[in-house]
Amino acid sequence: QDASGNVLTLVSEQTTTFVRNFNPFGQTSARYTTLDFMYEPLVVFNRLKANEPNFRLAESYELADDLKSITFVLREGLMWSDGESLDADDVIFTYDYITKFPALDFISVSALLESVEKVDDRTVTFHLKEPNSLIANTIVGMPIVPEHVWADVADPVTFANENPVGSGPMTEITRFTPQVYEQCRNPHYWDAENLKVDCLRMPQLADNPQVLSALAEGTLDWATSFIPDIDNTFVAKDPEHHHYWFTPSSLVSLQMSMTTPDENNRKAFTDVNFRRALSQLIDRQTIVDIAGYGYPLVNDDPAALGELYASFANPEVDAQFGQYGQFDLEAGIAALDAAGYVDADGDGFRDNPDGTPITIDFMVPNGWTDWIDAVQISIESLSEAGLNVKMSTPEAAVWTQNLIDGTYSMTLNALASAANPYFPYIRSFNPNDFGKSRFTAPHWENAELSDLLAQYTQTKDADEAKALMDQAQLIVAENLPIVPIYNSPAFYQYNTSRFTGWADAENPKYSPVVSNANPARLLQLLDLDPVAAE
Amino acid sequence: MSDPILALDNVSKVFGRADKPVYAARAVSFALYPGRTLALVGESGSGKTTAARLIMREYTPDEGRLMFRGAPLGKADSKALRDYRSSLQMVFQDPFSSLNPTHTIRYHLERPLKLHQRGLTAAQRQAAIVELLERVKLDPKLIMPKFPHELSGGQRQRISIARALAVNPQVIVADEPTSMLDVSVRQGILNLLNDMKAELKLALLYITHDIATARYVADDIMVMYAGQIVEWGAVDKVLDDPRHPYTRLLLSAVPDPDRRFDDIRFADELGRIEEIRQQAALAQPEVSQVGENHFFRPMPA
Amino acid sequence: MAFLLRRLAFYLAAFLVAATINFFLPRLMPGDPIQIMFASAGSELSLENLNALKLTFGFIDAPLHEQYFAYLKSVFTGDLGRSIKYFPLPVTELLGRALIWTVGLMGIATVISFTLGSFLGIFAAWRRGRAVDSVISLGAIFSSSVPAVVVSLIMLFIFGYTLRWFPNGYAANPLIDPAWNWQYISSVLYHGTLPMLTLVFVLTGGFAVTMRNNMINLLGEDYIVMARAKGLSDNNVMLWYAARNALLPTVSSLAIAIGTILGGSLVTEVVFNYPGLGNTLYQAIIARDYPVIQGQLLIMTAAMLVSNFVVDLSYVLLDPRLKKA
Amino acid sequence: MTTPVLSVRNLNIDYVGSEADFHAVKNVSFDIAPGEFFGLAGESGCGKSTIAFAVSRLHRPPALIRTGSEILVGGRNVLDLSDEELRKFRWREVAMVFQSAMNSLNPVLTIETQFYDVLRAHGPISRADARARATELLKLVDIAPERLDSYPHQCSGGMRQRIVIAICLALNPKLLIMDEPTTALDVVVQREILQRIDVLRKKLGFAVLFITHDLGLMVQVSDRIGIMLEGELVEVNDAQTIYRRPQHAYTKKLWASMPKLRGEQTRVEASS
Amino acid sequence: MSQLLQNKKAMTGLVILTIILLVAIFAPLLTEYSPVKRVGRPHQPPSWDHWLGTTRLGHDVFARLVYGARVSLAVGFGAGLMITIIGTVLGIIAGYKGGVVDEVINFFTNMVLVVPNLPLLLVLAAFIGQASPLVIAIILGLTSWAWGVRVTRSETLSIRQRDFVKSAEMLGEPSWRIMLFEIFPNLISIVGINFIGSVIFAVITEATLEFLGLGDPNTVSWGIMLYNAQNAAALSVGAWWDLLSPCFALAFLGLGLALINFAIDEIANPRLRTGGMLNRWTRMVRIGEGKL
Ligand SMILES: Nc1ncnc2c1ncn2[C@@H]1O[C@H](COP(=O)(O)OP(=O)(O)OP(=O)(O)O)[C@@H](O)[C@H]1O
Ligand SMILES: Nc1ncnc2c1ncn2[C@@H]1O[C@H](COP(=O)(O)OP(=O)(O)OP(=O)(O)O)[C@@H](O)[C@H]1O
Ligand SMILES: [Mg+2]
Ligand SMILES: [Mg+2]
Repeated sequence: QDASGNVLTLVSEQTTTFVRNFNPFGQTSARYTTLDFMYEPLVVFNRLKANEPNFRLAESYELADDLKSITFVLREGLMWSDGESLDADDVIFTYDYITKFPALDFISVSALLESVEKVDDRTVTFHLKEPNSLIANTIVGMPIVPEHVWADVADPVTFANENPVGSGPMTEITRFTPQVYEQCRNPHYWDAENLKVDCLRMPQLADNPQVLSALAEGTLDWATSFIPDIDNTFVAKDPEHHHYWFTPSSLVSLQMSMTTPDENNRKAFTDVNFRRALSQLIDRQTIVDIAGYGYPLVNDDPAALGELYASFANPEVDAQFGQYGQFDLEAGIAALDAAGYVDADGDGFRDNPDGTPITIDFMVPNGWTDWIDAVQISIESLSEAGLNVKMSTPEAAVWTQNLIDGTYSMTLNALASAANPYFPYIRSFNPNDFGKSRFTAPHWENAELSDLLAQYTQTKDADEAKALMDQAQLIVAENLPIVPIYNSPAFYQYNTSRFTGWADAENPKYSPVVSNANPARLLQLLDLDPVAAE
Repeated sequence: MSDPILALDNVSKVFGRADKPVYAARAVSFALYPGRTLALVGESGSGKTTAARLIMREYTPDEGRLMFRGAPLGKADSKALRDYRSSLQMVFQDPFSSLNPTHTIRYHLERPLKLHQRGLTAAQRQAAIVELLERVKLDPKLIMPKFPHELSGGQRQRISIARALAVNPQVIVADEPTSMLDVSVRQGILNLLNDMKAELKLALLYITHDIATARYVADDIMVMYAGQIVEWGAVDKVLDDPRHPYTRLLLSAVPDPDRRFDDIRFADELGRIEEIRQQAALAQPEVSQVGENHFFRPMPA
Repeated sequence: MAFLLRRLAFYLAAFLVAATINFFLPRLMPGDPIQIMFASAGSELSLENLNALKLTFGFIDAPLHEQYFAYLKSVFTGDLGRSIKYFPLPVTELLGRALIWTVGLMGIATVISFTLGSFLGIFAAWRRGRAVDSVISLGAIFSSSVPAVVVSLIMLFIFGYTLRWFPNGYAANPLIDPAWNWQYISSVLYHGTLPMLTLVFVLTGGFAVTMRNNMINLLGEDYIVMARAKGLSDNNVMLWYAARNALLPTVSSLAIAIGTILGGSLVTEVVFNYPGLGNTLYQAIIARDYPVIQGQLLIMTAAMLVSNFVVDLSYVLLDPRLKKA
Repeated sequence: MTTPVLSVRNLNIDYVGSEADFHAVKNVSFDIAPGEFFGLAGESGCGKSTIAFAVSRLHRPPALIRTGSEILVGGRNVLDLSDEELRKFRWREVAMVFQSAMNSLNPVLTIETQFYDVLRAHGPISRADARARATELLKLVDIAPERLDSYPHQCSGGMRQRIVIAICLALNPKLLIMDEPTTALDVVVQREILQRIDVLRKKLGFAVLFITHDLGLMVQVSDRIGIMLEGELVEVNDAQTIYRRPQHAYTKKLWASMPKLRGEQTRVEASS
Repeated sequence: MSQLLQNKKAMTGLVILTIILLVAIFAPLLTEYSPVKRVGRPHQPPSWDHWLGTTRLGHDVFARLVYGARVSLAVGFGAGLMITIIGTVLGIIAGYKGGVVDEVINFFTNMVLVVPNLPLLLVLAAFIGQASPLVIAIILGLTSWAWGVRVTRSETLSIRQRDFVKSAEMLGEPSWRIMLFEIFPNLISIVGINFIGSVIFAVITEATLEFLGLGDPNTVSWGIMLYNAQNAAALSVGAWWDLLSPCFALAFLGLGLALINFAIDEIANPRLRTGGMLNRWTRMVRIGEGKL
């Protein structure tokens, strides 16, 4: 360990070269240790504990009863890493700033806001356009930047922010080369007493195999990477210190376009019996085992929530519709027969009950190999059941466009995990988003569901919310607009030889994944303790 | 003498850039008569091939014109041109490159017949090929199916001649047709050309640097130097009484077994090679007549 | 001189055409390049957000010819735009970083394999028909027939994974700061060994075959025979007379081979994760980092042109016959 | 009688083929006396060059000089020389002008270097001395010393031919082999060069083995002539005898097929 | 052709090629497995049931290998043919016609020669997306003809100087006939070398593009096998059979083709020939029948 203190070596992004860019608004271009570690969120919600808030820069927040405003109170005595004080003005400045430069608003939050109001030096109130019970989740996603630095930046979109002034625990860049950079303690960090790590070191590693070899050699303390056959290739190298823990993350589901241009396919896709039979023909376990190396978690919840949102689950769903989430080749075939999907023209493939042919193009982006494998495995059983399904692998961009437009036939689609099942539902089934987002790819709408979801954001009452969500789940499960397959894992590998305090399966205190989509990584960093030098 | 079938009238051809022109042909005039052989001799680079190419219309003259059957050959008139082309054939120097190695002898002789005597039936063509081969003294049966590489140089050259004859030409240009052949075979080819000329009333232009063979086949001779014809006339007259210093130089340089090196030592001309060359390279527009059918261009004193 | 000027003019024209192709390529492809570019960047941006970003990346909604001239102007002023993936790094700088590695890897590999191949070829030709010749010829055929990707994978398997003699990737140990010290240089050499060996293996055969054939053709030349008749030693004739002259056509084949070398180094870099131009291009293609792809093609073309010109130059230097012409 | 400079005895040379061999030279024996101009004539492919190559042992596979052949130069059997001896022997004793002398200069080296090469290969010599010697040699063939800095392509064919001859004389060889040295040149240049050789020969005293298929020329320049036919030496005699009273049928035929420049012109029939 | 059969290198090459060809044709007879069905557990090592083991997905490697030969051969020969035809036609036209036609063709040829080929292909394939073998073959054909034009053109230039072309012109043969019947037959060996060389190039390039992930994953081909194996980190997890099988198949095919190419070169250029006579010669020298 360095004379300067202990150093934690981590990999949160894979790249062939490092570019000095710590612009927290630059989603694709900033270094992945910018958010959370440099720019601390107001609050970190712990998804693993039903969204329990961990207050960071804010010491509290309060949602108005009419759900049309939310007020955050900052901690006392907060300072930027250059010693300037951090107060409500900086928050106000940040939100004005992203309104002025819409390109900065990478979470599209300003669209939800009516105005941002300074109550006092530590208090800020956000006025919303619509009542929204979940707004806190969104607002904390936007980093707060220091006014005294950013006010002078002429073009914040291209600004590289090479010498960041931040609020988080690690703000000082002590070394930067295209191959490695180091980020050390913020001298003015408010929570310094909880911070035992002195520096973060980010070596440049280009791909999974390289991360694997660094992990296997024991040079990395913290990583998030897909590693094939992890028990053999990583853990076995040093079983005492090499560990991993995969938590369920984004949902991967099979989707069909209800508006697909081929009218014959459309007939089948809009028939719930067809969708249910199809769901029964998907061998989820095999897909998980083979395409996913056993890492993902099967999602056989017809309401598409699964393990990730287990605390929200409505037991009725499983009782009524559970069988439609289970792989059962015979049952699937029988269901197709029963619904009249038989081979009418004798070409060896099943046709619509009216005799028109079904020819499905199963689209998956080129290069997404685990998905390609999953599709190939799915096609095997679908073909066995007599359906005419072929895979195509267009460019990701083309695929995205097709999903947005609903012009594809069948595909796999992923939906990021969120704090609340409201988010997957609203993202997938909000008719206002049709043609705008690939998450609405099924182009399936249900007025009753929309209504329930709208009510959901406008109630503060927990029981009422639960009732609404239970009802929503039943509707989704009954109609099966998307066919869940699995939740992909969030990869997390760690090494206990230099630091302890890691979250793991025994102590699932929060999600410890170090990727930049997980603010809870900040909590993990603060929990780490260096192993005393011998 | 009858009318010339083909004549070059003051034809010039210049190569190279303007600041460094190479006169490949300089005011060249001569005529070819049916049944007569004209030999064109000169050292390498003197413009002999250029003259042949001008006749073949591979080069267009920079100056002067080509006369065919007494009329100048224009550009536009394609009928006359086609007529001209089909009455003219060439026998090349290199028997190895003048036949396509990938075709049989039969093919080589069949093509001109197909192109120029369209009316023939297959049987008639066959007969014509046999006749051609017999004419050049080759055994048709044996030769027809062979490929060029299976033949000797002399045989190939005969095929070239047969192919030229297949078109029924009136003029044949032979550019050093025997220089690549062995001594013992040369004679046969020369005799053949002579016979053809006599039998078919061909006008023959025989290009060579070997004055002895020129003497053997030709009726008339022209000596060329630096693109210019420096002396011309009936072959015996020119060779017996050469007037132009370059002609003399050429003659004295020709190997002659009757004269040992020791005997002739440096003949006059050989002692003055460079001088003669330099002078002969200059333009000499004047023509001096020595006797009937013997002319030369006197060099400036 | 005129010869070189003519070549120079050609290269300039070629560069212009390449730049033009480069400009139109993405615009001729199905789909809006900007759309594709940002869609694959993978963000979940709103349309407003996207439009704002487009402008900052300099996508002007001007008529095509204006776009074209703006593009040409920026190309000739050395401005290739900024990378999307590595924003805001200028493409030139990104490529500059990669260029060093590729030039090093390819340059040294080319020099080694050219020298080695030429020597083997000379030797084989000189001892034509003997055992050495057969061994060299067969080896050369084999080496030139195996795809670079196969060789790199097999190398990686044997030396990287099975014997563990060499690292599986990267140009140097990332934990060592780049500096002119032995530690760093040895790390660079150590990491460069496998890709280098791969390239040398792939390239040597071709050079050996070319050289052997040229030599054999040359050995029949009269001046070679005369050199022997003059009583020069065999080595002298072989190297000073034959090889030097056989080198000429080999050098010109080198000009054409540069394209192949570039291709070979591309795959090798990808397999060994070597941070050179090839790998950068590959990564850029995967990420649809348009400015980088365009800049990359242009730089590679320029590199080809420059090396062709260098070959032309050396040709002129080696062959006195061209000096005046 | 003085010992011959070159004495070829029972020379047999094969070109080894993959199945059968081609006997290119069959049992050839002849002598060349010092200072003699010996002509070797015959049609293309009869084996003339093969013999010439054998004398300096310049053959490469698949040529094979059969055991039992002897090539004696100055009494030593060339075929028994070791590699190093052979290297020293070449050019010092036998120099050679090749069939296409135009191409026997290395196109990428200056004329001077090509002189220097040979001088250095046969003994230590400084560059300056080599240059002086080269200048001297070029004078023999009437070429200006400035030419030393030229490249071959900058000289005309005849000039190159003369330069080669000058290089041949660099070591005062006893024998100069000329393999059709003038076929590519026109008659005037050819004559010029041969006369020069003749003069030099008389001045320096080397013997010449002159190979050509131009019989007229051959008779003019040679003291003695050998006629070859398909690998065999069918007739050897002094030039005038061969010309006026040929013995062998083939020789007679050769003469018959030669058109004459002077005198009566008769039609001769020759085989094809 | 008969010369080709006498040449040892050519024979070896032809045998290799024939083996691969037969394997490709009779693929269904050689393996009971489908190349696109899971028939085993992931990454089973070679065994009696699976001669070359299984892939990450549980496909039989051997089955994929034999079926994959079809694609490699088809793309190789298809693209090779296309490259050769374009190269030969343009080369002959440029070389024979000369003048402006030549200038234009020559300019574009040199142009294409200086644009780095593989990167260009990579970009093209990426833009096109999901490049099926057919698409790959077509873009290869359209972008890789330059070398062929260059050699064909220069050879045509020298053949055009030969007198038989002149005499054909003098006989009044139309120029298409001269190009087709007089010049082309003399280019056969050049065209042959160009063809085989292009086939090698196409096979290698197809595999490379697919390996880099620009191919169509539905395809069963050696390049896709490489790609899948690489993606499955076959080397890290020790499944060498997954990666090395297509590697060796490609090397084998490349070797076969290169041998043929080399042999054509030897036959076209007699100086390069070594053959039996040199062996005999060496033997004869050794037993003292003669020397140099
Ligand atoms: N196409 C051309 N371009 C430039 N110069 C040419 C061309 N053709 C011929 N010349 C020049 O014109 C002169 C005459 O050449 P030509 O070929 O007619 O000579 P020749 O008498 O036939 O010579 P040879 O006996 O060697 O065949 C030469 O100096 C030659 O270099
Ligand atoms: N490398 C070789 N392999 C096989 N045969 C050869 C080889 N070199 C020459 N020959 C043959 O040997 C014979 C004699 O060749 P050589 O070169 O000695 O003839 P030459 O009398 O010098 O003919 P030319 O007058 O054409 O030079 C020829 O028939 C030739 O075909
Ligand atoms: Mg000529
Ligand atoms: Mg010879």
